Order: sequence, then structure tokens, then C-alpha cells
Amino acid sequence: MSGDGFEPRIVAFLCNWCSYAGADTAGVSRLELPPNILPVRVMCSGRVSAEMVLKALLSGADGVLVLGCHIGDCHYGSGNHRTVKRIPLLRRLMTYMGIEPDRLRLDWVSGAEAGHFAKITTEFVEAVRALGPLSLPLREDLDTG
Amino acid sequence: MRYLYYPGCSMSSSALEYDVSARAVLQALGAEVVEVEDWTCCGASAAETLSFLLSLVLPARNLALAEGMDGTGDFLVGCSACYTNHRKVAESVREDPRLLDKINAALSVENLAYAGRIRVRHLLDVLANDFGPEAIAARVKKSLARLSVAPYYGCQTVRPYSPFDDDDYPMSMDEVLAAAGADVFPYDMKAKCCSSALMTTKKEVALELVGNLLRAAKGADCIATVCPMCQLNLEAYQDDVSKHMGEDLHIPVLYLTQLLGLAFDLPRASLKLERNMTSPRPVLDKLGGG
Amino acid sequence: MTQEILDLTAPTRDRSFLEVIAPDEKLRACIQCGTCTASCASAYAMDYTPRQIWRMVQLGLRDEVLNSKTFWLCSTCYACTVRCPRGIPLTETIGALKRMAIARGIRRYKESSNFYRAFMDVVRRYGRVDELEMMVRYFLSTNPLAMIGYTPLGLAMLTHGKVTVGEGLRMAPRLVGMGGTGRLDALFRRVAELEAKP
Amino acid sequence: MMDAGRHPNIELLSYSAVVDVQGYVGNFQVRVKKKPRYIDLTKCTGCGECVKECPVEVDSEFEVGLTKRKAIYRPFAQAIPPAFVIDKRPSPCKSTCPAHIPVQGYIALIGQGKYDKALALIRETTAFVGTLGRVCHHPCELECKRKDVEAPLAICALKRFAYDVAAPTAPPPAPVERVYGEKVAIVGTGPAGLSAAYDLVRMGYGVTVYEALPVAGGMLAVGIPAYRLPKDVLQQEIDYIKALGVEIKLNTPIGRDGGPTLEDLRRDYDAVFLAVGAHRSRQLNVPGEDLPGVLHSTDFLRALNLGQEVKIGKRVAVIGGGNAAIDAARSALRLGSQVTIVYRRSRAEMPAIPAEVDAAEEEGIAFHFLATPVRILGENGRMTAMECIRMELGAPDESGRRRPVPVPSSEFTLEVDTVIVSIGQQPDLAPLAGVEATGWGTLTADPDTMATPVEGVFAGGDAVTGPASAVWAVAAGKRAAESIHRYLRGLDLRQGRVFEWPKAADIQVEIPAGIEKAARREMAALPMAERKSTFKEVELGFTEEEARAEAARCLSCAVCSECQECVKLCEAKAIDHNMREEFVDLEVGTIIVATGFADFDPTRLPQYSYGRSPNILTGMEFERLTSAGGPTGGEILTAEGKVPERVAIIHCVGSRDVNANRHCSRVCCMYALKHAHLVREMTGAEVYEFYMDMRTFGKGYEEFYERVQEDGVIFVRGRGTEVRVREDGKLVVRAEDTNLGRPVSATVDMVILGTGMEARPDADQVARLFGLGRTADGFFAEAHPKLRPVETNTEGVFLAGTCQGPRDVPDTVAHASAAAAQALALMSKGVVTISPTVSHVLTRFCTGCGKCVLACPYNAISLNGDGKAEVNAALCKGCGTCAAACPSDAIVPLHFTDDQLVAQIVGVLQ
Ligand SMILES: Cc1cc2nc3c(=O)[nH]c(=O)nc-3n(C[C@H](O)[C@H](O)[C@H](O)COP(=O)(O)OP(=O)(O)OC[C@H]3O[C@@H](n4cnc5c(N)ncnc54)[C@H](O)[C@@H]3O)c2cc1C
Ligand SMILES: Cc1cc2nc3c(=O)[nH]c(=O)nc-3n(C[C@H](O)[C@H](O)[C@H](O)COP(=O)(O)OP(=O)(O)OC[C@H]3O[C@@H](n4cnc5c(N)ncnc54)[C@H](O)[C@@H]3O)c2cc1C
Ligand code: SF4
Ligand code: SF4
Ligand code: SF4
Ligand code: SF4
Ligand code: SF4
Ligand code: SF4
Ligand code: SF4
Ligand code: SF4
Repeated sequence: MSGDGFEPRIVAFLCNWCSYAGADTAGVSRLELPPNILPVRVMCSGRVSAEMVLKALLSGADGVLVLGCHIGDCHYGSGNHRTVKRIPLLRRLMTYMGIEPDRLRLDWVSGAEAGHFAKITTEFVEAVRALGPLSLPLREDLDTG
Repeated sequence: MRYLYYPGCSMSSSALEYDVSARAVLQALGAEVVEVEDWTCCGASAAETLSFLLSLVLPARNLALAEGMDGTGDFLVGCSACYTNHRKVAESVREDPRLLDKINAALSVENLAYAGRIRVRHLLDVLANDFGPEAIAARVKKSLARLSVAPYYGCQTVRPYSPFDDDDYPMSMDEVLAAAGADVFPYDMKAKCCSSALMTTKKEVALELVGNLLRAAKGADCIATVCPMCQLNLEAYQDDVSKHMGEDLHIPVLYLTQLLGLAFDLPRASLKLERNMTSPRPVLDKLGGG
Repeated sequence: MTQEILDLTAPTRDRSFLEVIAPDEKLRACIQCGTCTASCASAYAMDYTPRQIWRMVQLGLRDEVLNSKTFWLCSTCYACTVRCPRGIPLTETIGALKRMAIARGIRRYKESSNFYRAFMDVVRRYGRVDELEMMVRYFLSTNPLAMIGYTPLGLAMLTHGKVTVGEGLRMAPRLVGMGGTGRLDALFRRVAELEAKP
Repeated sequence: MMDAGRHPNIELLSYSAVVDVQGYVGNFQVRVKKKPRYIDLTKCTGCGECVKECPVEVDSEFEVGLTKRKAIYRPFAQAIPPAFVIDKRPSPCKSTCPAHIPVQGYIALIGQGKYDKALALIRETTAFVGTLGRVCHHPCELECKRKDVEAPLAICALKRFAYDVAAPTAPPPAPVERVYGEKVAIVGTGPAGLSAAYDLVRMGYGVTVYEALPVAGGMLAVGIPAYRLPKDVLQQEIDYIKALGVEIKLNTPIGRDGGPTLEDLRRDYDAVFLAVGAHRSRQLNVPGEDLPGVLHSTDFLRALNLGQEVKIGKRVAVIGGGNAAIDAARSALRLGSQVTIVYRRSRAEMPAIPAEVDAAEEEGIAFHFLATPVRILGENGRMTAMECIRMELGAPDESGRRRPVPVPSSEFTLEVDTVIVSIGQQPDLAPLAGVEATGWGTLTADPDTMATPVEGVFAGGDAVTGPASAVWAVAAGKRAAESIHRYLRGLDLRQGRVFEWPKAADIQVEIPAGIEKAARREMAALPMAERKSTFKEVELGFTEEEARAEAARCLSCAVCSECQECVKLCEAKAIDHNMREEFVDLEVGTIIVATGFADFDPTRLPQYSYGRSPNILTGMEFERLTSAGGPTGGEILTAEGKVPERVAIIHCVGSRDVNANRHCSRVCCMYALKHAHLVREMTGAEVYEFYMDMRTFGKGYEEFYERVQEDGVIFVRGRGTEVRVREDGKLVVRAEDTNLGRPVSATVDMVILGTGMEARPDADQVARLFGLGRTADGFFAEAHPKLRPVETNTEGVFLAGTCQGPRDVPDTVAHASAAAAQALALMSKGVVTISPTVSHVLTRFCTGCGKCVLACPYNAISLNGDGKAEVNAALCKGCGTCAAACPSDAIVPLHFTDDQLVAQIVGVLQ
């Protein structure tokens, strides 16, 4: 692909019930998955706070992917409703901080959607690859804790 | 309701009667019809065989023109082949937005750009859904009572991109005809293929397909169509077809809009029945007061 | 009748055929159920059924596919596409086969490719198509004598005002040997350039 | 199944649905709604007598539409419990009828020619059958579902028919026996008063009705003219009420002219019902109103109805737009005058019954809409003309109608010698000292119970509502009777009563596909010449033929029509039409969900022509056909009753198809083979079986396949693609024989579609109720596809059978046994350990903002007395949403604390 050999590092927050299971199924089905995805399991996508996303970006991630159950299928009923509201706010915050909002993406993957998981992750890796490495001159300064 | 109307090649030459009657019926229903300026051929079924990109660029050119026109309105098409081609572009760019860039790269030589915004609608869809059976029934002056009409939808009216009716067993034309008072002939070949351009390239095969369609319509007073290609194939070769199938398969074929025009009691000049290659006489006789 | 044993592992198979014909590669998931064939009104006249064509595409039997008349008998009715239980865009794939056959100049089904070429020439030149002109052009390019088979139709069309003699005659001389500039030349040229690029 | 039904530790709640689940493993509170079956399970013997006279037939669900069943039925032969059940739903007509007359019931009985039963059924609700059948403004017809087909039923005219045909020969009723000692006084013999009397006397009370006028019937007698309601009809109905034991005292006004006072009645009776109607005319308040020749419609009509002499002029103007105005105008016309109606709004706003307005117009009455009189002109004490002004409609007033406002200088005059004022009536409350009046001059009473603020005094009808209509008065009388009964028995006036009936718009009625249109019948009318000159009844009623045809149009919206025929036949007295739904609250430790699958509906794939020929069956329908209890007694016959010569079976209908369901339904290959075998064995027909792959895995199945092959079934490897119905009824199946590489077809007499299994349409609701996940195919998700196939992600809730995914009976049983074992394992432990992944609050950081409380999907967090958040560990499921919401990092989900997550993030990025 792009000649400079940039391999983005993506932190993916996967909810335990759907997306993590989807990733699992993808693995079991031997689908080709991009090695750039670094999974972090949470019980519900609703657990992913703004802090966690920023922490990931500040710690060296080039993009953050939040995957949860489809709306209506949340194991906790409505945890993902919270996520839906939170992520757009976060994207605005990122714009304000000078980070391309497209480095954060929220999507839904059910336990059975192995193919979908592979597709979303591949697409996102490519999208972040196109954006290039996240350069945050203030990374160190911002990272206060 | 306002429509940006794309007549297409057939409807502005050999199928003028469809164009004229469609405009008259839409006007009678209170629609505002504005022709897309400077439109060109959509490529029919030919462009695709030469270039995939061209098969998208040609219809996209018309859609871009319509998008550039003042005021709102859906892109209205009467010919089913044109409909499919234009819809195909709209659907393709929705599925793969990168295609849009490619199309626009080509359209830029004409200083045009397609945004993928405008909705492409078939005339049948508009009649059945924007106006609907009730509005049509309300406009009927001379009911098509006792006229048994076989509704022939053809392929590309309802396949594969059509969101408005079932692709195997459509019902919208049935409802429109019933609203005009007609007896809808139970016609299970209503969405089977009329052979399209095969009539020119593979005549024996086409005669067989058309023969099956006409045979299944036996018993009806006429067939109604919503596409110039279907109309031509069904009406122009009835001698050959009858010979090929070994039975008399002659039957009047009218555009749906011509039948609606009769039901609305529109001036005959706006229906151009004399241009039909099958005589509409039996239909007029049955309706009385020919 | 004897048959050659098809060596599935032979290097002669075009292993990229499927990818070129069907870029989304859904065709790989064909289950060989025959729904396409049974839905196709022209299938009875084909030398291979549509299903068999997909199998041959899967296996990379390129030349056999391109020399079959199956896809030229397709009337683009989309019946197979909407019913295929795997959701494969079959009619589009047939379009791709037609393009490849024309591009490779497979001569066996010249009438069809000539017909389409004639059509597109008119579009390029005038922007819009007049059916009569198109037919004349087509018959001149293939078999002028075959036009006789359609004479009664032409007469009927004349008498119903579908075509006007004046127009038809006026156009006829211009049809032979096209050159010069056409209405959509620039657009056609641009598309050709874009397609030449990978 | 029988054993399960009888086991003492198993309680079966049939006809029930879980509506709410709260709590957690070991401590679930489940609320179950038990639908009423209208049959007492403890009494019903299952004898089946009740179905014999039931007039309602609908498609049987169990026989998948192949046979009919009655409204009272046993769901299927082997049903557990074996008792019957009544299928009863709300119907638009009965719901809309203010008196809630069982419309569908009497229509069904008329349809069967049981006219006396129809009359008797209506009389259970009201005595005014012939009366309402003539004058009712029939709001029911506005809502009748049949309007969605072509036009509503002539409900009112059918009621009249029941009366006309059956009442003359019906035996007079015997007096009702007194059950209670109490006596009730009723003031007013209008429909409100007499309806209350009718109900009370039938309950067993003593009833006396006081009437000021020399005739009984209220406005029905002295308002509505005879050409609409013949005197003898009304009189006969009043006589019927009297015959039951109601005492009517005519010429006895209450509170005036020397009659007893309200106080007297309260002293002498145990309860009083005031139904005095609205008889005082409103005045025009314009100059010249005192001229002779100005009449009021109520006075005019009363005089006419009482046979007194009335003098009116040649040119009559009637002012107003209500029923009284129209009746006055039509009566004046019959007396030989030229009549004009002046009304201040437009035709659409007229409160009169529209059909009456039409009739007036037909008879030649002129209308001046949007006009109102400003003065009446006279000369020498004689009226000469009336000056009017034009009006236009302005903003809507409190009644929702647009208020008419005068158009300046638009006066015009009408030459008239008589003006009949009919702009409304009010009750005359002056004689009724002690009662309360509203600002409108009507009596104050509770609109539901009809109780007035005065102890033991109830009121209803026009006196409470202002001028309304007869059926509303009947309804008020009935409500008052029930309230008086409750009052006298010391019962609560409201408890258990239904005041709000379902709105017609909210009642779902499925209109059968392919229903044929049938025009609504209209009654014949008297010839116009006779209409204009006499007071003979205008409408002539239905003939028997017309009535039967009209009744046949009824859609039986409610299924059970409440005709009560079954009640009469049930010797065990098991039927109770008044049962209501009940709620049962259960405390359970574990829950097993086993809601099964839905059979794929092949109309979703129209290429199979399902529904377009009765010989195209689903697998399920074929199963019923071959069962001994099925519609053919187990024989395989076509709809024409013939043994089929050729049968096609198509696999994978609705399965393995992106256009329907992608999954393989797993049982259909097997059952299709079974069907093929049955057809071969029972009929010897040729069988063509179209399949894509033959999935006969596991024990014994492949062997069965081999046997069916040897039976001579012709297997075609290729998807059965479409079925065409030929004109002669034969069915043509198309496919590709993929082994041959050729398109093939088969022309057969019967097609069996191997429809697959899919998730039930209500699966999403059930999933939400029990906190279940669903897989992409819509079935409920198990906790782990390999390792935890019966558990779900909600602890204590297990899955059994096809609700989790397609499987056959042996696998369902195995799955169910596993679920039971899991449930038992939990129960035998007696204690549950819950997952340690729960959140807890670091109180020192918590600011009490409450964000977490809102965020938690399980309501597990609350703010305690100190204003700090507190997590109920038993409810918390550990999702962590609260932690993400907490602005103070005060709430931490164990195992997923911020620190742990950060460590992980940093870890993966290294
Ligand atoms: C001309 C006219 C035509 C109508 N047409 C229709 C129609 O077609 N369809 C329809 O549904 N409705 C019609 N109505 C309305 C309908 O008749 C009334 O809504 C209905 O009769 C009201 O019933 P009620 O029992 O409340 O009162 P009423 O029928 O008015 O009965 C009240 C009775 O109480 C008596 N009374 C009053 N004061 C005393 C007292 N102090 N002591 C003793 N007795 C007393 C009165 O004499 C009267 O008999 C019409 C009304 C009028 C005036
Ligand atoms: C045509 C056909 C033929 C078949 N033939 C065979 C065969 O020969 N051999 C074989 O082994 N298998 C056969 N099967 C498969 C077999 O029917 C199923 O495996 C079996 O019925 C599954 O049982 P179940 O308990 O999971 O579901 P079901 O039988 O569907 O039972 C579910 C029950 O739950 C009730 N229910 C649903 N929702 C609720 C709710 N919300 N509240 C309360 N109750 C609810 C339903 O009313 C129903 O009574 C066949 C299937 C079909 C379609
Ligand atoms: S219908 Fe689709 S899956 Fe079936 S044979 Fe044709 S291409 Fe393959
Ligand atoms: S689109 Fe072509 S191949 Fe497909 S069914 Fe129609 S004619 Fe046959
Ligand atoms: S009341 Fe009548 S309709 Fe209802 S179940 Fe009984 S017999 Fe049938
Ligand atoms: S169709 Fe019959 S049951 Fe339904 S609303 Fe009308 S009268 Fe009532
Ligand atoms: S008649 Fe009574 S006891 Fe007999 S089945 Fe019917 S409801 Fe049960
Ligand atoms: S079990 Fe057989 S018939 Fe059923 S879906 Fe699977 S393959 Fe098709
Ligand atoms: S973790 Fe928090 S939000 Fe989730 S269930 Fe427990 S208390 Fe509620
Ligand atoms: S959100 Fe945090 S601070 Fe607010 S109440 Fe809950 S635990 Fe306390």
C-alpha cells in the first residue's frame, strides 16, 4: 500500500457479549484480521469513558475503535445507548484538540458477525492508515495522568 | 407534486404516444412535470457491454443535470430500461462512494457533477404511490368497467433496484388499473421477460419468450405496459409470434397511461392511439362510445 | 463421445478469471443450486446453463466461457439476480463477460457485439438514439440482407408514424463511415482515459 | 405431555403471557397475564355441547386454515388442559355503541334466521329495540370495520328488523320477582328514566317512574314525530317495561303543580334517579320575538304529538340545525307549508343526523346556511318577514367548531308568517330544589357513575348532558341502574367497572384476504308524494332477504359475538362471559425460555405462488393433512378431494436464502423425506423432490434417505425455483437439474413447500423481557456456542429447544433436559453465587450528582441517606456504564477499574 510502511496502532474496545464474541468467531472462522487491532475487553461499550479513549490516543494509539452490541441487543439493555451519545461528543472534543475525529469510530458487531468484524476492522485500519500517524506534539504534556 | 422528467430516447421518438399520454395523465392528476434540459441517452443495455464506467457515467450525466435544475422534485422516468440504468447509478454510488469520484472525474469535461442526492422514480411508482388508487379513482370519468386488462410490468420496472413493488409478483399496476375500474386479468407472467434486445439479435429466442407472454394473456381484452421496449416487443411481432407458436396470439397492447387517459376521458389527441401497432379498436368498442 | 479429463490442478486454468469478472468475489459462494438457470427465460436456448457458467468461472475455464453463447442470450431481465439465494449480482457479471468478450474480439457472436457497438456510436455522435437509424447501422455492419427479414416491421412502423421516411433517409447516408466530432465525444474520450488507468 | 399436565408440582398457565420480569437469579418476580378463557376450568367437562349453536366460524389456527372452528372451541384434540375456550376480542361496533349492545351477536343470529333470539339478545341490554332501530344516530356504523372493505353494516336497520319481525309474535314477559326490598323513584319517562327502570326492575328492585306529561316516553313520545317513530312501536316497548313490574305515574310532575317534591321522594324511596330531560327552549333574544307566529320547536312538536291542534302559516322559517329543527321543519312541511331552515353555521357543522338533513332536502325544504335572524318584522301585530344577517366562520370555539361571526352590512329579509325557534333546550331544574346545577344549566352528576352530590340521588340523560341523543340516554340510564344497585348494596360505585371501552381505532381486525365486496343494503322508503302529505313512517324496513344479506357482510370482528347460545347449552354452567384478565405474580428462582420457532411464511417469496392455489401446502399444513384428526381424516387428498397423481416437494423454502433466512433450518430435509415417504406409501403418486443438498446427518437419517430413494421418489438436485398455477389448476414447478445441467419442469397436482424455521416475530419483545441476546438469525443467543449451549447471559435464565436455533424433536428434548438439569443444579444448591464483576462506590469521592443513577440500565444504584451513591450488588450486572458516567471517578466496576483498563491500554500499545 502506501510506500512508507506506516502500520497504525488501533486500540479496540470490545464489549464482552457481542463484539468480543464476534472477534472470537472471526478468529475461529479463520478470517483474515488486521494485526493492527489491539483489543481491550470491557463488559459493555457503555464502560468506555472519554478518559479511556483519550488515554489510548495519548499513549500512542493512532486510532480508537469502540465496538458494541447492535442497538436493541445490548446485553445490559441500554448500555450502548449511552455510548451512542458519548462518542459524537468525544469526536467534537478531539477536533477541538486538533485530532482528526475520524480516528475514533463506533460501530456494532454481534457475536455472529465475524465477517462484519473483519470488514470494520480492516476498513478502519485503512482509514487511519490514510490519515497517517497521530502526531501529538503535546502528547507528553497532555498526558498528566 | 413536481417531477423532473426524463423521457429518454424511445419515448421521444418511436414511443412518443407513451410520452404524450404520460404527460397528459400526470397533468390531469395535478402533477407539475418539468423536462430535464439537455438530457442524453442513458446507454440502454448497450453501454454496459462496452464499458462499465460509461454505463454509469451516461445516466449520471442526466442525474447531474436534474440536480442542477431549480426547484425540487424527483427524477421521473417512464421507460423501464432507462429507469434501471439511472437507479443503478444511484444504488452503486451509495454502496461504493468511491465510484462517485470516478464518475465526477468523467463528468467534469461537461462541467457537471453528480451529488447522489436526487431520487429516481418510475412512472408506475409515482402513479401507484404518490397519487395512489384513491386519487386515480377520483379522477375517473369513464370507468374501464368490464374491460379485462392483463398488467404487464416487464423486468426492469421491478427488478432489481425497485423499492416500490415485489420483484416476482408485483401488484402496483393491478391496483392502478382496478382504481380505473378495469377487471384485472390474473396474469402470472406479469413480471417475466419480454426478451428485450434479443428481438433484434436472437429473434427465434425472443419470439418464444413473447409467445409465452401473449399466450398467458389469452382471454384478456388487452395488455397494459409501462415500458416502450415491452410495448414494442409485445405488439410489433404478433404476426411472427403467432406463426412461431402455431396459434393466433393477436391482442391489443396499450400503455397504462393510454388506458388511464381513456378512463379520465382525456382528449384523444393526447393519447395518440393511432400510433399503436396493434389496433386499440376492440378496446374502444368494449368501452363503448369509441 | 469421448471426454478429456479435466485436470483441476493444470496450470492452464486462468486462476484470476473470477476476480476479473466479479471483483466483489461473491461468485465464489455460489452453491450450484440452479435457481439462476430455472429463473432464466432464455436458458433453454443457451449452450451452458448460467449455473454451469459460474462453475466454469470458478474453475477458471476462461476460453470455454468466453466462447459460449450463454451470456449473449441474456436479456438483462435480472430474474436470476433477485432470486439467487446467495445474493450474487449475476446480471452484472454477465455484463462483465460481454465486455471481456468484445474487448478480446471473440468473433463467434459478432451480431450482438456489433449491435451494441452500433448503438453506442449513435449515442456518442448525437447524444440521443433514433431506433431506425440504429437498426440500419446495425444491419449495414453485419448482414445487410438480414434487413429484409424486418421489412414488414419497418413498413408497419412507418404507417404508425413511429419513424418518418424523411428522417430515416436523411440520416442513412451519414451512417456509413463515421468520423468527425460527436455530441458526447469529450465524455466518451474521458471515460476511456479513466478506464485505461488502473 | 399428559404427565407434565398432571404432575402436582407442575402448574400450567395456559392462555397466559409473561408481561414483566424483575429481580435476579434465585429471586425473580415474574408477572403473568392470564387471558380470560370465559370458561371455568374446574367446571368444564370438555363435553363439547356448547359449540353446537355457536353462530361464529373462523379459520382454525391449529389446522392452519384448512378447517373452520367456532368462537368457542378446544384449541386442538390433545390440548392440555382439555377444556374449551372462547375466543373473544373487542369489536368496534359494541365498543362504540354507548349502550354497548352486542351488535355482532344479534347480527349473527339474524344471519342464521334466529330472529326471536336476536330480539331477545338485544332486550338483554335495552328495551328500546324498535325505537333505537329507528331513531338511533348509530355512531357504531361510523366505526364498523366493514367500512374498510366497502361500506359499514346497516347496524341500526338490522336492529329495527329484529324488532319488526319478532316483536309482534313474542310472548309478553312475565313480571319479575322482587329480590330486594328497596324501592327506587325515577323522575322522567324518557329513554334515560325508563332504561334505568328496566334494569333495576330486572335486578329485583321495586321501581316507580313519575312523569309530568299525560304520555310516557319523553322526547321519544313528544319530540320525535310519528313519521320517524310510529307511536305504536314506542308504546309497545313501554308496555313491555311495564309488564315487568315497573309502575309509571303519568300526569304527576315532581316539584310543581302540586306534585310530590324531591324531598318527598328521598324520604319515601331508597334512591332517586332524575331523568328529566331538557325541555325548556332557549330564546332567540331578537326584537319581534313576542309576535304571534313565533313558536318553539319543542312546543310545536309536543302539541303535534299529543294530537292537539296547531296553527302555522304558509311560509315557515325554522331557526336552528339540530334534530328538533329538522323534525319541526319536516312536520311543518307535512302540514302543507313552505319551509326554510336558517342555520348560522354550514351544513357540515349541523348537529342533526346527516341522513335526516338529506331527507329534509329531498322532501323540498330550503336551507339558508351561515345566516342568523336579527329581527322579526310585523305589521299590525302580524308577522310579515324576518331580517337575517350573513355569517362567516371564524376561529374554533370551545366545542371545536368554528364560531360564526356576522358579516357587516349583509342583511337580507325573508318573507315569512311563522318562525319556529329551535336553537337548543335546557333542563327545567326549578322544581328540583336541592340539586346542583352546572354553569350550563344542566344537572351536576359524575359522568361515570351518574351520582349527584346529593346522597342517594342520581341523574342522567339530557338533563345532565344537555340535548344529546336517545342511545346516550339509554346508556346513562343503564349506568345509573348499576350505580343505584351498588349504592343500595353498599358496594363501591367504581370498583371493577369498565367506563372506558377500547377506541375503535385501536382495535385491530384482520380483514380476510380475498374478501368479496358486497354493497350495503338500504331500506326502501315511502313514495315522495305520500311522504310530504302524511305522517306515515318514511322508512319501510328490510325484507328478510335484505336483512340476511346485510348480516352476512359482518366480519365477526370480536369472534365471539356474545350471543349467549353456548351459555344456554352448557349443563355444567362453566361459561362466564364476564371473566376478566388476571395477573398472577410468581416468585421463581430460575426461568427456562422455550418459546419455539415460527414457520416461515412463504407468501414472502411470491415465486412459490403460495396462497394462489389450495394445493400448495407448507410442510406444517401437510403434517395436519396426514394426521388422523386432520381435515381429511388423515387421507392425502387435493383440495378437490382427489388422490394426487403427482406431488412435488421443494426443500429450503425460506432457508439458505439471502432473500429470506440465511441459515439452514436443519429439520426440513428430514421431514421432507418423511413426507415423500408418506405420499408414496399412502397414494402411490409420483413424487418429485427438489433439493440443494440432502442434509441427513447423524443416527439413522441417511439410512432413511436410502429407503426413500428405494421407494421410487424422483430426486432432483436443484433448487425448486418457482411454482406456476396453470389455468387448469395444475402446478408447474421449475428448477435446474444441476446433475444434468438442464432446465427442468414438473407438472403436478400438489406441492409441499419445505418451509423452514425462523425466530418468532415476537422474539425481540421476549428477549427484552428476559434480558436475552439474539444472534444474527434472530434466535436467542446462548452464553457460548460450544461450551454453554443452554445458559444465557442473564444468570438464572436458560434456553430450551428451537427458540435458540433450529433443531428437531430429539435434539429439543436433549436441549430441554440440559436446561432442566442446569436449573435443578442451581436450585439444589439453594444459594447462588453471582459474578464478582460488580461496581462499588468510593464514598469519599462521590459528590452525589446522581449521574450514575441515571446511567445504570438495571436501576442498581440509588442515592442513600447521606446523598451518596450506593450499588445493590445483587442487581448490578457489572456493565461499567456508571463508571463511564461518573465525573468524579467515584464508582469502580471490579475487574474493570480505570486503573486496570489503563494498564491494559498501555500494555497493548507497548
Ligand atoms: C325533536 C327531537 C328529535 C330528536 N330526534 C332524535 C333522533 O332522531 N335520534 C336520537 O337519538 N335522539 C333524538 N333526539 C334526542 C332524544 O330524544 C333525547 O336525547 C332523549 O330523549 C333524552 O332522553 P332523556 O330520558 O334524558 O329525556 P327526555 O326524553 O327528554 O325525557 C324526560 C322526561 O322527563 C319528564 N319530566 C321533566 N321534568 C319533570 C318533572 N319535574 N316531573 C316529572 N317529569 C318530568 C319530561 O316530561 C320527559 O317526559 C331528538 C330530540 C328532539 C327534541
Ligand atoms: C413441518 C414440520 C415437520 C416437522 N417434523 C418433525 C419430525 O418429523 N421429527 C422431528 O423430530 N421434528 C420435526 N419437526 C421439528 C419439531 O417441530 C421441532 O423440533 C419442535 O417442535 C421444537 O419444539 P420447541 O418446544 O422448541 O418449540 P415449539 O414446538 O414451537 O413450542 C413452543 C411453544 O411455546 C409457545 N410460546 C411461544 N411464545 C410464547 C410466549 N411468549 N409465552 C408463552 N408461550 C409461548 C408456543 O405457543 C408453543 O406452544 C418438524 C417441524 C416442522 C416445521
Ligand atoms: S442461483 Fe446463485 S447460488 Fe444458485 S447456482 Fe445460480 S449463482 Fe449459484
Ligand atoms: S438476467 Fe440474463 S441470465 Fe439472468 S435470468 Fe435474465 S436473461 Fe437469464
Ligand atoms: S356467546 Fe355465542 S358467539 Fe360467543 S362463543 Fe357463545 S355461542 Fe359462540
Ligand atoms: S363488521 Fe360486524 S362486528 Fe365488525 S364492526 Fe361491523 S358490525 Fe361490528
Ligand atoms: S358445554 Fe360447558 S362443560 Fe361442555 S365443553 Fe362447553 S363449556 Fe365445557
Ligand atoms: S434442512 Fe435441508 S431443506 Fe432444510 S434448510 Fe437445510 S438443507 Fe434446506
Ligand atoms: S456496573 Fe454500574 S451501570 Fe452496570 S449494572 Fe452495575 S451498577 Fe448498573
Ligand atoms: S456519578 Fe459518581 S459522583 Fe455522581 S453520584 Fe454517582 S458515584 Fe457519586
